[in-house]
Amino acid sequence: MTALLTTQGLQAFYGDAQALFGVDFTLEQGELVAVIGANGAGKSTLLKCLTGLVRAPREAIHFKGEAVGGLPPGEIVKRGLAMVPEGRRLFPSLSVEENLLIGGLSQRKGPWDLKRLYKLFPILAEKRHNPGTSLSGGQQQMVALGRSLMSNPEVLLCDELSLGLAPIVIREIYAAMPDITREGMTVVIVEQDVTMAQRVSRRIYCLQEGRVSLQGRSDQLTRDQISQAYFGL
Amino acid sequence: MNPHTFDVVRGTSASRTALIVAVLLVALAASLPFWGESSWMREFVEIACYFIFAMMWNLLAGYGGMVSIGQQAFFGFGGYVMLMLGNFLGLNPFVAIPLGAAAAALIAVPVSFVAFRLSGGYFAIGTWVIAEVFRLSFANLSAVGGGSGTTLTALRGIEKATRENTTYWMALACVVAAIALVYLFLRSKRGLALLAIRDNEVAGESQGIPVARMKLAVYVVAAFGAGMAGALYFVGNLRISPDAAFSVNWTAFAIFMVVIGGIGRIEGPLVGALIFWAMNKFLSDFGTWYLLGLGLLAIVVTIYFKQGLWGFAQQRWGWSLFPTQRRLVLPMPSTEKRPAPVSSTPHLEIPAHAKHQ
Amino acid sequence: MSLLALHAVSKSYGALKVTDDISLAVKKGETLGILGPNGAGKTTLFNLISGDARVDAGRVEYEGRDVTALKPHQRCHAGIGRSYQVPQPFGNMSVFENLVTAACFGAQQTEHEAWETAHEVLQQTGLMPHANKPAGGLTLLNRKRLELARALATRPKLLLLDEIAGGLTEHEAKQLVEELQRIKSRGVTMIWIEHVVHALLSLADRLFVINFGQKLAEGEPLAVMNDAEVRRVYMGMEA
Amino acid sequence: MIETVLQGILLGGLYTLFALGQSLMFGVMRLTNTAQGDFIILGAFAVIAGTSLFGGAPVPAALAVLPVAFGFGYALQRYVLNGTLGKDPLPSLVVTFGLSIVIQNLLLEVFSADPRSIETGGLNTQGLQIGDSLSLGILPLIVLAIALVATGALQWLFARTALGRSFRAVSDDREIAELMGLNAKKVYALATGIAFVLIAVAGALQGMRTTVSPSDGPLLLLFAFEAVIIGGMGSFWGTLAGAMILGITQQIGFRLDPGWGIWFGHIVFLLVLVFRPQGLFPKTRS
Amino acid sequence: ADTIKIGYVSPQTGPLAPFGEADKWVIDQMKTAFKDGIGIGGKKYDVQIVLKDSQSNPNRAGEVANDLILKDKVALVLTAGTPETANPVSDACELNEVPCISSVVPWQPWFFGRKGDPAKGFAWTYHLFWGLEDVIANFTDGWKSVPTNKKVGGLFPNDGDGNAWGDKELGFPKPLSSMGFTLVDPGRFQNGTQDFSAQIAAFKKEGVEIVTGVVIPPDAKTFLTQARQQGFKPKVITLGKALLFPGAIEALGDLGDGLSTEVWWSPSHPFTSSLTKQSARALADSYESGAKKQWTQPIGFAHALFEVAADALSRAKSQKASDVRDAVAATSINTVVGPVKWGGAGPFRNVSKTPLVLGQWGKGKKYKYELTIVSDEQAKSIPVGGALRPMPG
Ligand SMILES: Nc1ncnc2c1ncn2[C@@H]1O[C@H](COP(=O)(O)OP(=O)(O)OP(=O)(O)O)[C@@H](O)[C@H]1O
Ligand SMILES: Nc1ncnc2c1ncn2[C@@H]1O[C@H](COP(=O)(O)OP(=O)(O)OP(=O)(O)O)[C@@H](O)[C@H]1O
Ligand SMILES: [Mg+2]
Ligand SMILES: [Mg+2]
Repeated sequence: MTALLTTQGLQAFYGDAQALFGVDFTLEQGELVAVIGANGAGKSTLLKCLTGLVRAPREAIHFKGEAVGGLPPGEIVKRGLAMVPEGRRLFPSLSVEENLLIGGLSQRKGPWDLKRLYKLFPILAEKRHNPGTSLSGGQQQMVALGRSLMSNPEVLLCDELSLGLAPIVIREIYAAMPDITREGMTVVIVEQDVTMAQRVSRRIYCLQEGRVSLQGRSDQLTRDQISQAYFGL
Repeated sequence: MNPHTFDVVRGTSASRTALIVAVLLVALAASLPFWGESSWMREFVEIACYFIFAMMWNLLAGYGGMVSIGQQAFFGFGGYVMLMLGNFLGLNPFVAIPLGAAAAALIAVPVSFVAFRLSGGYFAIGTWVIAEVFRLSFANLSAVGGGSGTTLTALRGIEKATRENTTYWMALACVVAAIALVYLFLRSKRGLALLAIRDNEVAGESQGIPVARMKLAVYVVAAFGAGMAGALYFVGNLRISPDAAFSVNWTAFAIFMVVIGGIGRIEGPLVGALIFWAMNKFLSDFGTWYLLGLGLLAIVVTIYFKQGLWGFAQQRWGWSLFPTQRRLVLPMPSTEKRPAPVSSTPHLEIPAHAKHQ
Repeated sequence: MSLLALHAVSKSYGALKVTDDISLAVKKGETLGILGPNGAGKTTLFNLISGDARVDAGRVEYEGRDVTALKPHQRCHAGIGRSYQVPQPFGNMSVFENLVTAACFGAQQTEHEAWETAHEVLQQTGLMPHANKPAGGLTLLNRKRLELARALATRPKLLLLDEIAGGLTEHEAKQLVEELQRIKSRGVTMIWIEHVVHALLSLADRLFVINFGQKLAEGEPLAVMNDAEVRRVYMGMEA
Repeated sequence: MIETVLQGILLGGLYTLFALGQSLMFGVMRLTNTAQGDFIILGAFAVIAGTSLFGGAPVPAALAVLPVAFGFGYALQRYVLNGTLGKDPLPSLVVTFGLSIVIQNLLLEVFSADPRSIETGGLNTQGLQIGDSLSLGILPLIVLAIALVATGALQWLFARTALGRSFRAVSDDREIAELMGLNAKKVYALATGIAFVLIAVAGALQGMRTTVSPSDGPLLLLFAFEAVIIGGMGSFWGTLAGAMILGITQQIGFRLDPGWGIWFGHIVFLLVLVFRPQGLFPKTRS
Repeated sequence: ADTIKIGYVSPQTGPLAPFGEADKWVIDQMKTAFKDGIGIGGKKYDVQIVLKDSQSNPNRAGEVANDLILKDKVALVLTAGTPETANPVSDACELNEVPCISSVVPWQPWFFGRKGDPAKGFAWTYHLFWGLEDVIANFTDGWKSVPTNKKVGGLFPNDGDGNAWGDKELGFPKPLSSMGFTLVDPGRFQNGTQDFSAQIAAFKKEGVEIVTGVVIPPDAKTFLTQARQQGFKPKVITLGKALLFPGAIEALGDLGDGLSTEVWWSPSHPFTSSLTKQSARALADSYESGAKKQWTQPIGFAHALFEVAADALSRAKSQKASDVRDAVAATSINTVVGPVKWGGAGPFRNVSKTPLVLGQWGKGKKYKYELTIVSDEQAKSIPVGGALRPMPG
């Protein structure tokens, strides 16, 4: 079976500074892959390339057989890739429900709609008319996740879901993951917490200074291997 | 810790050469009345007014982060106060120039109270409204001729040559003073504070910078300079009217000069003023087309040369005539690259225990 | 005697009571850890202490005097230094100049003294290689370091740290704690907001837990962490 | 007194139309358009030029100008103004300020400085007699009605429609909005296109009501701006209310002394700034 | 041959541009007239005319005047078109000691607006035009011929002209009341006012039947439409400045018919150019055929300024400033706008008056609106074309 999403020798730049140095990355239909790595390793940059927020060469990224590198984010969302950005970033002047509706703009068909989301996160239904930013951090993360789900993506990219969240919230969010993957959605999570990453994912990519330093099945990698790949020793 | 392990560099070789050239130029300029033509002096006075005004606008917007379209309020106010002191109190108009500037600085204090309620683009237009209030107020003041304006009669007795030379030297002194003042100000600690505020007001305040006081100081200094330019201009022009004195064109030209030259750098208004002078001299007969071109030039420069022409040159060739930054220089920078910097940069290596956990 | 004391301070944004009648005292030399769910009002509490926000009710006392009416820069002069959760560097200035500014104005030093201070802090925080780079171009991690460095350059007696370990690897977090330990040993009083609980626990003398703008618990770290209510609200564990 | 207030409200209707475009562009792009007044005048001249094309019929000409204005605004934003957006307000200020100079001089070159107006076939002189002494102009009443409709429509568009949601989302966080599939540049261009339709309407009505000449723009900008600020940013009904307050205070000022009317309006604006810097009716986000 | 330069400043752009509209054409004509040069002090000089635009901006007017004097080194400066241009130019000339002849400003705003001292007069600047006393006489002559209640509403803006016309001592108020008119003056207003309902309300309240003033064209339009809307229908509307130009009248649409204004020059003025020997009619005709536009009043005065300049220069002892000035001061010629001669007492040392009559716009044959002279009480030599009609409707 061919991979759903691949990158080949992906390079990325911020102005003159290079952030990715030839990353090869594959994603199979329906799996949950974790990307780990130290600060500044390029995890967010990888996700941003995949969603078009950072420009990439056309041929460097293939999604369902089509070269999508460098397409504008809107085009990529339409094709079925969505991202939960680092730091939640809800739209402050939109209510919870409006935030979710914006996520549904691409109008892809699929299981996720307001009703389904409110079932997954009942608290959001309660606060649907509140401004998104008046919610607690964890609730905001739920909105951010829901907002991306609303586009019914085939691949969901989550950047540091747990950053700056209280432990209780992290649990709640990860508790929702099985619900999300159950219907065949492919998920990529970027995670600082290696233990958590290992526990929830099937495969792990470890980035280090813009290169893939380790990849493999989560249950087959040892802590030693990971630490080494992490810090480059 | 050994205090002699580093050095802080502030000047560049270009800046030192520039200083020498500048001193020579000023000396040459000061002697102009003895060998030059009176039309040159007049031209210089005019461009000096534009330049001082632009310099002050640059200080305000480029360093203070306060983009104002209302500096003509102080330009006109300085002019009117000079005129009133001359016409009503019989003061020598040359003495009245600094007084007009001081009056502009003084009125800037209450004005700031209103203007500082706004920020960003709204500050810009808000200051314009304030300038309009100045214009309308003077336009309704019949003592100074109302909307039709009036004439500075105080200079009628003074001989032509004396008048021209004095005006010229005054203008030259004002230009030199304006550059020196702004440069020294920016090189000092206060300059740092200004840059910090421009970048981030909230953080500046919490790092101990009295933000409100600094902004007020800049605003007042800029008003002083604008008032000076205005007083000087109307001594050279003799006739004042509210529409002329408080015309938004003053600020428009200042913005164009500064933006074309490069905002937030002292060289900016200098370069801008030179270009403006050249364009005005050779193209102003084209009237509408000239102004149209000026507008387009400002647009093009803003979009394609965000740093202005001097900023472009500075990036390209590293020119800087008035450096204000501080560069930290360590002796033997190669030590940083050595494999085992023992304890000086502890964050970069990983002790053994971190690998396991 | 306590260095800082909050007496029944409250703060609302619109209808939302973000800080609700909080009283709190910090002794000289002590390190107080602050915990609480997102949006509990921790950062707001810092804003009230540093003066970035004004209290609606209550009093802020520092070194025994009432500073409630003082502006942030005045409180900084008095010795309150802070870092921001979302880094707020002076982006167009170099890292070195950021620190010189903080030393000049926060610690009210002369230009030359400020150079010394800045140099010293650069070494302390490992920012030396970036000294002449514009602060706006730093990576997030280095920006966070700069937050700490800049607060240190103001020569604070009371240091307010807002989530400076967030996003650090375990190793980096460890080094950070060591650095803070050194600062602490020089007698600097600290209040530290942190979600990375284990880092916080390794330094804090006392914990203060906020929930919905109110005090939930306060006291000796282990006792607080074992508090049933704290475990339920913050850690999400049933007691 | 009643007449003064009524005339003030009618004037406010006109100011509302001047201000709505400004309010919209600021609300979506945080862009302060210092050429607002000049664009209004440009709109008026476009209708004047169009009227001669349409054989002297102003209404079809005005209607024909609307899509042109939309396209012009769209293109202007897309190809010029988008390049100036950002945290720093200076580039957009300079560019719109430059545009203002360009427009004024271009109009001067093309149409000369002669004041012109849009022929309305006598509509502009008709009045509605109320009682024996009071007569209100039909045209100002129409202007007021259009202003009310435009405000309502804009508010509805902004608060209730998907397009309005997109406007707000892009204005809040451009990057994330793009991630959700919005093309920020297009959304901005759309907002400016709509703003320019309003500007053209304002221009056409201004040209019908009075004469326009190429240098009239800046004054209109100041009125528009004052209305936006007095009303409080971010709410179109606030802008309407601000415009009404400005109209009424100017009218009162004019009656006290014609020389001080506009000055009086400015002063009220500055007082609002001092005592309620957030405006009288800031948007309470619910 | 050497060249002598004449500077000319007028508003060619900006709100006052109609005043300078004809200047380019007039100067083109002058080039032909001067093609053989002028003899000064027995020497032939080529003549070069340097035209500068004041952009309707008094500030700019002063600047370009200074340029003319200091850079171009002109021997003589001519300027015309409202106090906003002529006053700063005259001031600059006075300051730089260069002779200047100005026009198209009633003499009071020119003289008193520049803080002139009647005891001393000016040393370098000379003016030719009519005065407020003439405009008042003409307006009132016209008004007396129409039955009204003699209540006059005044629209005096806050500019050079408006302040002079509305001035309690020099302007309209005194003579009007002595002639039995009641003046209702709501106060000075800013040019560019959007709304005249305050004035209209005041006029209605006082039962005004005659409206006068000196407003800029856009304001006249605003006032007239709003007056109509608000049911205010005066019997006579006589305005200075706003109603001079056919373009402005056309812009008023139907409101243009019946409006009256002062006439300083027209094709039917019985004068001839000393320079080209054209009659006023011939001058206007050649403008209409040359510029493809309806004639306007400034044509005659722009032409006359050059007549005076040519005459004075040819009489000057040398091209030195003081000699030229002396020649200007000694001028006595008949121009296409009437006789010009300086040297009276008080301000008239520097002011030479030209005749003024009253005109009224009506539907025309060749153009949409044409101007007819309706009162020549003040200058009997100028033929009348009809009587002042009350406003239609
Ligand atoms: N907007 C930007 N401009 C310039 N450089 C950037 C920008 N964003 C990231 N970088 C640089 O690109 C590199 C990779 O950054 P990235 O954000 O992808 O790392 P990350 O692995 O997500 O780190 P973190 O754990 O801190 O989120 C870093 O060196 C960073 O400094
Ligand atoms: N300036 C402000 N205006 C309106 N609401 C505010 C403001 N600042 C903070 N808030 C609100 O106050 C509440 C508390 O915010 P605060 O930043 O203090 O939380 P916190 O405890 O620091 O959370 P976190 O752990 O996520 O940083 C939040 O609901 C926030 O939205
Ligand atoms: Mg990241
Ligand atoms: Mg916080």
